[in-house]
Amino acid sequence: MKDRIIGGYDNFVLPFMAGVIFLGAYLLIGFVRILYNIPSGDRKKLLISLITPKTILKNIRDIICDCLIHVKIFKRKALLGYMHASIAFGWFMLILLGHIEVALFVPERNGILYYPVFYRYFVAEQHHTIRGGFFFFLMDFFLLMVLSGITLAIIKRFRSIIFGMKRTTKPSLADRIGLYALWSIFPLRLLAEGFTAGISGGGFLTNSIHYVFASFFGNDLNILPTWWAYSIALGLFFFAMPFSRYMHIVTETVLILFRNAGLKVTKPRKGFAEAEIYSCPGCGLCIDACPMNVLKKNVKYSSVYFIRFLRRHNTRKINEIAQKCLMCGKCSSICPVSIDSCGIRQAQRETITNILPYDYGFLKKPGLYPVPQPDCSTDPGKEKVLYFAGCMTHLTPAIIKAMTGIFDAAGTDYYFADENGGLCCGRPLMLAGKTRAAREVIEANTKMIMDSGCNTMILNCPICLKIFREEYSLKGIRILHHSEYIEELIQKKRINVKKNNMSYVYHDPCELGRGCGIYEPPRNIIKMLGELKKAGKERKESICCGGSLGSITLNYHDRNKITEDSLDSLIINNPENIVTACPLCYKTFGNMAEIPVMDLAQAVNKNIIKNKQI
Amino acid sequence: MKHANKNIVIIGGGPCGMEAAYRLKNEGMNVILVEKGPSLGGHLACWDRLFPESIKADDLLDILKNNISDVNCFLNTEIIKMNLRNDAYDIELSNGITVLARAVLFATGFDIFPAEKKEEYGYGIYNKVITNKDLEQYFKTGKDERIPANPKNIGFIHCVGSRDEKIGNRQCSKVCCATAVKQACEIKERFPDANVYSFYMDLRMFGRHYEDLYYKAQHECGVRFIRGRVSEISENKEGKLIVKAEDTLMGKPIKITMDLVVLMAGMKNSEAGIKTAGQLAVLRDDDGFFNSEDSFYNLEKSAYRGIFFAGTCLGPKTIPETINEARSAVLSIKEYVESFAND
Amino acid sequence: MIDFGYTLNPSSRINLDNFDRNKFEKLSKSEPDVLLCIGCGSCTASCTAGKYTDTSLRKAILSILDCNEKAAVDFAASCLLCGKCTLVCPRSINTRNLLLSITKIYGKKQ
Amino acid sequence: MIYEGKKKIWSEYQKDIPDDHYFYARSCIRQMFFTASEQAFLEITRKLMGKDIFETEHHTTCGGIAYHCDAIPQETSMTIIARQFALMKKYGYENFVCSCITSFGLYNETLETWRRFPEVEAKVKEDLWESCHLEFAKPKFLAHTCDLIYKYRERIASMAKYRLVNVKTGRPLRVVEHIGCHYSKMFPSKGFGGAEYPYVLVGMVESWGGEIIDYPERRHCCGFGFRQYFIQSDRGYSLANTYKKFESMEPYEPDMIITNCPGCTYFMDRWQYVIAETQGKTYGGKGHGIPVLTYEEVAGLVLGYDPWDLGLQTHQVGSEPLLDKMGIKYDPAKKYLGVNGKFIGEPEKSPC
Repeated sequence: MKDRIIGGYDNFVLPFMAGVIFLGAYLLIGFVRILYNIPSGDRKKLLISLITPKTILKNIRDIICDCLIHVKIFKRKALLGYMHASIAFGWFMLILLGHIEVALFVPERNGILYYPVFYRYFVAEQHHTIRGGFFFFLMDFFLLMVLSGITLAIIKRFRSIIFGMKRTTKPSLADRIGLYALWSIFPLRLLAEGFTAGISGGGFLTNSIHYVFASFFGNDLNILPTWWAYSIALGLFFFAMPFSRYMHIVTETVLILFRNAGLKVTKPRKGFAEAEIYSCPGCGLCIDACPMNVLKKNVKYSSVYFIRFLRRHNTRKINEIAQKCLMCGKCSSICPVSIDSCGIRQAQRETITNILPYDYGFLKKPGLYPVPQPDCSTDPGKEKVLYFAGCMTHLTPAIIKAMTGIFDAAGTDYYFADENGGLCCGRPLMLAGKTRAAREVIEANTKMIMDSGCNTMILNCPICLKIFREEYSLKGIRILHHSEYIEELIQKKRINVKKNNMSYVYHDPCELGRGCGIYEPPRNIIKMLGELKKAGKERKESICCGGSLGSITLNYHDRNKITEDSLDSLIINNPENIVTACPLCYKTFGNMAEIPVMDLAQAVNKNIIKNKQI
Repeated sequence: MKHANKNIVIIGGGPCGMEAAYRLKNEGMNVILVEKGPSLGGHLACWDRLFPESIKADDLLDILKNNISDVNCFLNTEIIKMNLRNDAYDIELSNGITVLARAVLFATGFDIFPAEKKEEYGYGIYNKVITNKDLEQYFKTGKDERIPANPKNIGFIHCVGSRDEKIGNRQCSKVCCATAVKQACEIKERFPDANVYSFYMDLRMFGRHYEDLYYKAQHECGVRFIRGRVSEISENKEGKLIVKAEDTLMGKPIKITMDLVVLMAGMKNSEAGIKTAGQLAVLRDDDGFFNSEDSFYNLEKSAYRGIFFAGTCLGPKTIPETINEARSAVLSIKEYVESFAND
Repeated sequence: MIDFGYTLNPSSRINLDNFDRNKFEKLSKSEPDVLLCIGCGSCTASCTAGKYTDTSLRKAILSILDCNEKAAVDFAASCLLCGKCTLVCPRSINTRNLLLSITKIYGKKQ
Repeated sequence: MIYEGKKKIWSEYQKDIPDDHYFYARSCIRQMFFTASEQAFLEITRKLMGKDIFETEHHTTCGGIAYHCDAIPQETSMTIIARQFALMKKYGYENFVCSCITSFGLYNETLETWRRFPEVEAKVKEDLWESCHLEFAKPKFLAHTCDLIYKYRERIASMAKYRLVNVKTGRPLRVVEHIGCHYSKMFPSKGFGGAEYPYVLVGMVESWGGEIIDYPERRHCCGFGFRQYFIQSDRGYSLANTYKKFESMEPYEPDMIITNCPGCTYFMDRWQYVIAETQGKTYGGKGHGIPVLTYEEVAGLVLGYDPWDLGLQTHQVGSEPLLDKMGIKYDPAKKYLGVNGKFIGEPEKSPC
């Protein structure tokens, strides 16, 4: 093993070096900018997380799982996962092994950036060295791995359905440059190393190539041009990277650090959001995920394009997309990088709507919200329930009736807070970006709830639930969705339900499932009532009912298409009933479903076993 | 067996009379169609397009006309005398012909309410006030000096001479709402820069696809519907019209300057029809339209044997309804005529 | 000027000649459903905020059409965006965007 | 504007009234504010036309103002009116002519009430007898004094010394005619020309050479409105009404306003001053205001009566510019001299 080229330099490394330096500088500036734009509290959190052993371990695990192995994609579709993992992991190993080789064999060249990359050109190898042979094999193995990934990528471009994707992202110009550069990097490396294998040696792959080509050309004149081409391809790729989706290769690791430090989106285009924006790999998984895309014209509103326009600072488009979204969170939940695009959208909406005039002077009116005087005489440990039905539930009196039926059956001591109409929870305002206004509503509601002296709050509307859990500070009060409360009632035998021979399918409301992480309680309850059938897409992949308050600009006719799509997914296994746990889903489906739709409370109330003593 | 009298006199050569003539002829009757005017078609001939699908009125008219090319039609002819004689009507026509008709069908139709009677709207006094019929003529011919080249504001006033006790017509004319909405769309298509307003009391879009027409007027044509009856119109110095109404949904008076106002004149029973029927002392209701034997099962029959009604002489209705009534009257007439053959 | 103990009462009349068509076209581009209102009042009847204050989408739309932009914003400003009106509207008007658009186009930024 | 269309309407609203032998009832407002107008009517009809117009000092108000202000019930006003009619009968007349539009409207309303509700008529008859011991009667013909002047318009035109023409330019004077609301709005058939385009004043102006202005708010009330005026806190509405009318007629540059109603003459005249004081706005050429005249005053001017004898000095808006236009000679020094050259006082000059 020894340097083949005296001085260890050749002009062909220039394109590569230029690319690397450009990319390095770009990344450095970008990173500093992001750090500058995150709130100082967040910076402190980040610093602490970077020295906390637990988060360090989590960071390493996440980076390996997400950035290299692409575990999430593997889980969805193995072939797609392999495609991503083979390129990412293979390339990573090539770089790592290159560095190891430099460190082992030509330690004096340590720190020269291009050396590990063009190692085969600069270092002549004694073929019989076993150590060298081992690396030759590994290098060729990982190159083959990458090449297999590239081949799959090329196939995916033309037949994405094999990879479980109906639609893929339409690449931008920078994406195309990056894409073609990426496709050509590894075949060129193979060629360059193949041509050089006669001098520098090679493994099973490069050597074979060498033999094949040597019999054709018989000379070494091709060596330098192919190395040039390889270097140019790399340089081009690096130059294209910041402007293309390949930026995520680097940014994603930063995002993982940020996320594990507990950072959240505050501004739509700066700080954490910027890290997210640049971490989008543009894979396009969100296109198929988006419930709106049941209509082809809505594809342009997918998260991947939203992020692309954010990168381009196209405010008009950004606003249009931000306001169209249903905020169902499905794209985020399946995103390989877990980009919180709904958070960015909400932050973007704030820039539009938070400045709009509003007047909630009426919230200050005395006696706005009559509550009973808290009864201090009773045992403080006794359950005192406040039932908050919410705006939507007032349009679905059947749910209210079922809820009160359940409360009565369980002997719950409850107070119906908005029996005669109450305030909105504030979540719709939040979703619309009117956070300032929402805070005023939250304050008024908080006062009412605290005044009531309750210790348990039951909500049957997940929209309310999410904001009560996340934005309200109600110390000492358990905030439960009715599914959780009913499950508890059944477990504690406060109510008994009878099993019938009906079959049910459960629809996960966006705000309950993806929003609050409640998937099991409703299912557990339904299993006690009858047969639970599976939906086509469920749990975190459940399709929004279409009624979502998340979207601002989506019109009724487009919403109907989503409802139809969602219903199709629900009835795929021919259930007899659809059960949901959100008044809005209930109402939306109720208008269009051909089988009975009911809220969980109704399903339970219908099957409650009444106290035999009476 | 007696010689079967199959003479049927149809009074009125509008869509109703024409359709009835065609069907009766097909049933082997000897049809005499009497029309007071110089041509067939009635009001249909004055119309450009028909709601809700905007089909050409002339297309329908052509069909109706072709159907009766071999029917005896007396144009410019009126009924001078009509007497019942031996289960038949002895009818003397103004052209000197006398017919002994087994049955008579009144398809006398309607008159458009004379809009000048609503004096406060100034029809016939202000230059820029026209009626629905005038507008149809304009659509048909493209000519009307009263319609300016680039109107900025155009107003449609519903219920002119309908639902108005003051003017003696309490009934709803039924078709004007849909006509107004149709015409509002059409005029907006002609003058896309104009603001089109529609002043209504109630929008009675009762028929199939009518609501779609209303939807289109709002959504595509941006017609502003104002719930309020126009109280008065005046002319300003430039000859434009100042229209006053109330936006009853807001409870506030409205004033707007219009470049053109279209009055949706309603329907009343035809004066000529009333005159003819007067010879038989046919009963009329408070609303001026003829009384049927009963208004559910025997709508097409009169209280007199051999006298039948169809179409708008029984009250305001649309053309499809009129045509259906014509056909049902034909069935009754046929039954009636055949009842003699069986004697 | 002499104080007679009374003075000319301002007119309450709506003058539709003052209608700002350009602004309205901006609104109908932002939310085309504004054209679909039939003034039935369901929105106002179901309104969560309407229980406490004078919130009314119906009146907001009418106020715009009747050239009273300030009143329109007042009728819309107390909206909580809860979305009940969307569910009850017989014309399926996208009420929330309409309300936001009204405050956006006719209101003053805060 | 299509004149033929109007003519058609006018032809439909022609009422039949005799041109002689009337029982005359005065107007409360006019005998207070425009005394000379009523005198001019009697002069013209009795002396010039030689008609029999009877008047008695026993007749009273019709009660219209109190009735329209809700101060007295309809029964009361009907009994007052029954007494007027009874007087007519008592003095041997069967035709009734009144000088006031409010009265004319109320007489019509009362007659119509009696026609529709005979039991009310019977009750009034009883009340009349009980209270006055007078025999109940209904006039054969009811007319307003303007109806009579309208009937005599052509004869007046034939005797005219002046015409409603600008003598300097030769152009007809532009005249706003204002009809009292209660003349024909309640019962269109009771007025010449109906309610929409009343012809009664138009006919006079046309006969005497003037040109009628048709302005958008011609139908509007003068603003009197009874309660709107009599309750001070509502007076702003009264004023706003008049303002609306003047704003509407202003672009047509009218030379004068002719009215047939006591309240209208009064308010269109006086409110011009209040509008000037409160809004700073004056109408008419050079801010002189638009002269508002009764039809008798106009007839009197045309016939060559002295303007001060016609009482034009009692108007808020000076009539001199109009007199100049018509070429009528007048002595400015005699403006504020009453009967026998007695000084009747002079209005204060406006500080501005």
